[in-house]
Amino acid sequence: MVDKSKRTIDKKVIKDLAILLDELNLTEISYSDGKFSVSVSKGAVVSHASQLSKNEDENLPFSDKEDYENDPRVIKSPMVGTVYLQPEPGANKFVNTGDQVKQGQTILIVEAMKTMNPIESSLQGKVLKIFVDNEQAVEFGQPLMLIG
Amino acid sequence: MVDKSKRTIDKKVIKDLAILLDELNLTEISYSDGKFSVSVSKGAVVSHASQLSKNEDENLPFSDKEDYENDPRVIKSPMVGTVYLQPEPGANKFVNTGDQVKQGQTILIVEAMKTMNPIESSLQGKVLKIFVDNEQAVEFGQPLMLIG
Amino acid sequence: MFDKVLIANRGEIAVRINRACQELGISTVAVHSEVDKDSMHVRIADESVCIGPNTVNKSYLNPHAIISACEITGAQAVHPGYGFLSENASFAKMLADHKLTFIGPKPSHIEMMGDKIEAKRIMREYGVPTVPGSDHVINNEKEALNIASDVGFPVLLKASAGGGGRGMKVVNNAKELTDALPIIKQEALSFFGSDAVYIEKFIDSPRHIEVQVICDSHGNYLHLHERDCSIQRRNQKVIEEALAPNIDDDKKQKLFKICVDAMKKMGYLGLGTLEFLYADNEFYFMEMNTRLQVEHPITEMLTRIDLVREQICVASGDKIFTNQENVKPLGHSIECRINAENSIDFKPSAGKIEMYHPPAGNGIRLDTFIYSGYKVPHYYDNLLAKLIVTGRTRNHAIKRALRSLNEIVIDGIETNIELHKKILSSSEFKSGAVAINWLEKKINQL
Amino acid sequence: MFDKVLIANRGEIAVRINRACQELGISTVAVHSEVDKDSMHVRIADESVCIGPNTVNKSYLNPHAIISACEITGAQAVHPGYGFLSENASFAKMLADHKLTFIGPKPSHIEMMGDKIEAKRIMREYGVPTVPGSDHVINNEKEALNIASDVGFPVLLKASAGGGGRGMKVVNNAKELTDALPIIKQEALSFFGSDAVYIEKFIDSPRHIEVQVICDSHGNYLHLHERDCSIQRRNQKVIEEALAPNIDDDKKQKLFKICVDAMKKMGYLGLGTLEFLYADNEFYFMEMNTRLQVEHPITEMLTRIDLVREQICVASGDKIFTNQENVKPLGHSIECRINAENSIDFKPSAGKIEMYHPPAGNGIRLDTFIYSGYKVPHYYDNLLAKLIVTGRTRNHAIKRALRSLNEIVIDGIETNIELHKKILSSSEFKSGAVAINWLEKKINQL
Repeated sequence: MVDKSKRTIDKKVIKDLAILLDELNLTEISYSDGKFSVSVSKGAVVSHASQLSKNEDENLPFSDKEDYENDPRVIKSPMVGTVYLQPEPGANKFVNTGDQVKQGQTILIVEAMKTMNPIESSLQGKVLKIFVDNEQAVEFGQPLMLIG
Repeated sequence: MVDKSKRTIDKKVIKDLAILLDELNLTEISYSDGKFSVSVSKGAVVSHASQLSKNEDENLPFSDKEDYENDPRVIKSPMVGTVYLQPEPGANKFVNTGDQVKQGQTILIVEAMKTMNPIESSLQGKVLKIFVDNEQAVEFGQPLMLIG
Repeated sequence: MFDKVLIANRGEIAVRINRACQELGISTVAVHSEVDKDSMHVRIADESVCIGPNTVNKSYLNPHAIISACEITGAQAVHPGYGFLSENASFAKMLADHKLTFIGPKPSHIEMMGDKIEAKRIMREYGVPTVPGSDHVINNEKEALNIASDVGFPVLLKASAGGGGRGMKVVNNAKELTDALPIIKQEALSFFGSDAVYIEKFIDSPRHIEVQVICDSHGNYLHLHERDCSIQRRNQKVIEEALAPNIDDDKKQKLFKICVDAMKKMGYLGLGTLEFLYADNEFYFMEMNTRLQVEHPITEMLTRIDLVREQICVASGDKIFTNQENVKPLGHSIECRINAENSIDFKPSAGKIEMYHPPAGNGIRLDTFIYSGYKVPHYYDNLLAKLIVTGRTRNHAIKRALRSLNEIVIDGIETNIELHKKILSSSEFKSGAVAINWLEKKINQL
Repeated sequence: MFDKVLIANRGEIAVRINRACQELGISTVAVHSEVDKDSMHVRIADESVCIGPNTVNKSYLNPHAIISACEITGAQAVHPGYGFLSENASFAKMLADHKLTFIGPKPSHIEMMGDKIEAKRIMREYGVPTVPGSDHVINNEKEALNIASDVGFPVLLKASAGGGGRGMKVVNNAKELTDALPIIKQEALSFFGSDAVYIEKFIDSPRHIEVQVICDSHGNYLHLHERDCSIQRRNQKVIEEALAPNIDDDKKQKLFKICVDAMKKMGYLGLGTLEFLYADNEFYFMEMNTRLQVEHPITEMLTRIDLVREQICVASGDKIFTNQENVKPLGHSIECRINAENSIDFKPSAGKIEMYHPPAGNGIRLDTFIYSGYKVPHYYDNLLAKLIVTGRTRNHAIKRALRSLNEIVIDGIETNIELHKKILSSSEFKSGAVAINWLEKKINQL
């Protein structure tokens, strides 16, 4: 039993470290905590390939993309455009952090080509985080809100 | 028993780590948990670089070069040229396989630029192997004989 | 000149356009689907916008997403590259409605040349030689027989809405025509939803010769000589070369004059290519591509004119920097399209490129978007790289291409490099002037 | 034409020569030291021979080993590249004695131009402008003063056997000359084993302009215009360009004529470069390089003549394929020498190249021998790659060079790419016509 549990790889730990590796631009992290130890490193090719890039994530309009990219609690933008958090200038926001939202409730507007596209929540729950600011440009697939 | 179980390779663990390696684009993962430890790494570039070559060792005039390259019992050619195993056409060979040779004894001639260069054995012992044929072209550093 | 241009494409051509912009001091916006976020065209651009999921209809073919990307980045113009929205007149109009410049011709010209029967009709009006035949849909058997006997058998019966080799039949005499007409009409109706057919003289084993033109808004209409694109497989160009071997120069010069005159009459703007069939010392207009072409680099190499740079310049209102007298092609240039496909069965091959090492040296250009470690997605077309070589003579260019194909390393996926070596080594290709059906006929004997 | 050529060099130039041979249908023999067995020049050659250990004296500088390698492989000719044995007259003679062709000029011309005082004397005789001064070793103070007052102060006192900036002094008047003469003679004796000194007029802040010539054995003597190689550090060229900016064309044409006439009088054969100092609208002959030069590609790009191909052709007895009227340089070309050294302190950097990705696209050429995974040995010089760009104008070429330097990836070792970016971005370089001491003066302010 003990042996078996020991050999189960804790993938989340490694993934977290790998994300950290990227975020901090490191090439190696070793982590040990009593009996448990893990080390991740990233070698030449990949990181260099990324040097081909001059405009990687740092240019994207939000910085915590990676963390929420695959999170099912995230509502993503279905189109490229400009975000409006309230129905019209001066009005109240559609939703605020901490609000409870229902499925189908409009949470913001994405304007694309002079057309206002109301974005509805596909989830029910509390607004845990709003990733975008009013009038911010968003790309396709960019996280808008975290509902949990 | 415990020892033995430790030495059993858990292929699944390694496979999982290898998949993780690819997924996270890492080049190395070391993982240890108490008594158990495993490390996987990946080194793409070098092996492919060798595919740039069209004329690697297969073109060299002998095929077992690698085996004797670093063997201290090997006499290597000190120059580029043509090997003569006998002093003149029709004469006996300087040495034959199985012969005993002394240090300083001429074992063959390398002709370079119309000059006959007698090659002396730097070793004492029995001729175990002659790597070259009469009138064969040799490069600098190419194994000529194995003396043991 | 524009400050910022959005490049509405991907792959090698997006990289190519990005480079031209950088050299003009223009900042660039790359657009990409989700899978393309690590693609080279995104990496080398100044900014990038994800415009949709991996299917092309929802990203690279989505005008709304592209125009929105212009709006949020402040791009003033869009370069459509080739394929995708490059010959979409309504997209060009939409851009104009949004006060954005389409780097290409006027929407009306895209539209006009997009209708193949109409394009032929207009070109004939402008004095461009076209394939003899009906310049409209034929109404009945009698009309068909009249036209066929006018142009002379064999003739080609073609579904007006057809394409890809379907809805087409060669008929050799009146009897065959009478028999085939109802069948082709029926086929056309069931395949393309329209039973409209027309008739063209059948040209046996022609070559594909095309003329590059460039026009500005100051009354300058230039031709940049011709290309020979006869090495094709399934109507896809495989190898192109310039200039075309074994064609009488007088004949070419006359054709160039006709093309330039037609452009003048149209008031054309930007880059364009007039495609011709060439057989028995005659040219027959097929269609006009109102965009940058894949094979543009061979013309660049010979004329030393940067076509993409000039395309952007004329779109921004500049004059062409040179004149016809100073366009002097020198040497011979060949392009090999290196595709991600098996050299024998042509099965596409997506996946990770483990190692990429390009050929180099004098007279070599390799336009690509791949790099060691790049994963070629399976969503898009299989063009990986274009090897362009230039030599003093055609023979020198062929040898240079062969030594380059021996140098190139693309590991991890399959490519058609071996096919290129076979073609370039074949005595028939070396002798020049093979027809468009040559490769398919000979592919198994190479 | 030769069937088989041995390339007696390594690195990028051996790769360059190998490609030219392949394109001529000549098989190639690479020679290499032990450490170079995986080097690109070995990998792309048809055959290879290990000729010695890693020290150059015992391998690449060993004529016996190279001639033996010819004998065992049956090579008929040797291309020496640049450096190593390329200007060694006795090697050229040895080859002739063995009935092997030296791809280069006659041994007598190598010898003549190898003696710098003698070269100047002969060139002056042929009507080539040289730096005024003594054309022989000076015997005493009186003679020195006479010569100095003839040419006018300031003058340069130079050890005849000197080099690398040592045994040289600028003197501004007779007093300084009298004082310096015994000191320089003493220095010359202790450094170079000879107290022979000579006098030259001191040219302040000149530019380095050189003229490329090519000559065949059929009485054809051509110049291929000039190059400007003024961007130097420690007498090493860093950036070269063609044509030279801001020099009166008439002045150049006159110089070309003088150079061609001198070659005709010499009966020169093959490629050669006449190096001049240029100051105050005057050219002064410095020396002649009787070999292929590192920076030859910029001339190739502008003239579209493959210099290495032609060099091999004329060595084999062929005529030059073109004539002077048809040599028409077009555009502007720049070469950046990419070295394995730190951009700031210039410490050399050998080691493994983890990732190599070259720049590409229109007007780009990258001559190199490196690849992802290659280990750069510390035994040889630090030239990794030559980036050659060609643009329509000088400004376009500079922008193209900058975008290429941004694209290139060489990881694992240090390079001087950042230095190149700084130079190309500096307003003084952009305005053109900087002097040979400019880079060293400004290097810390760039």
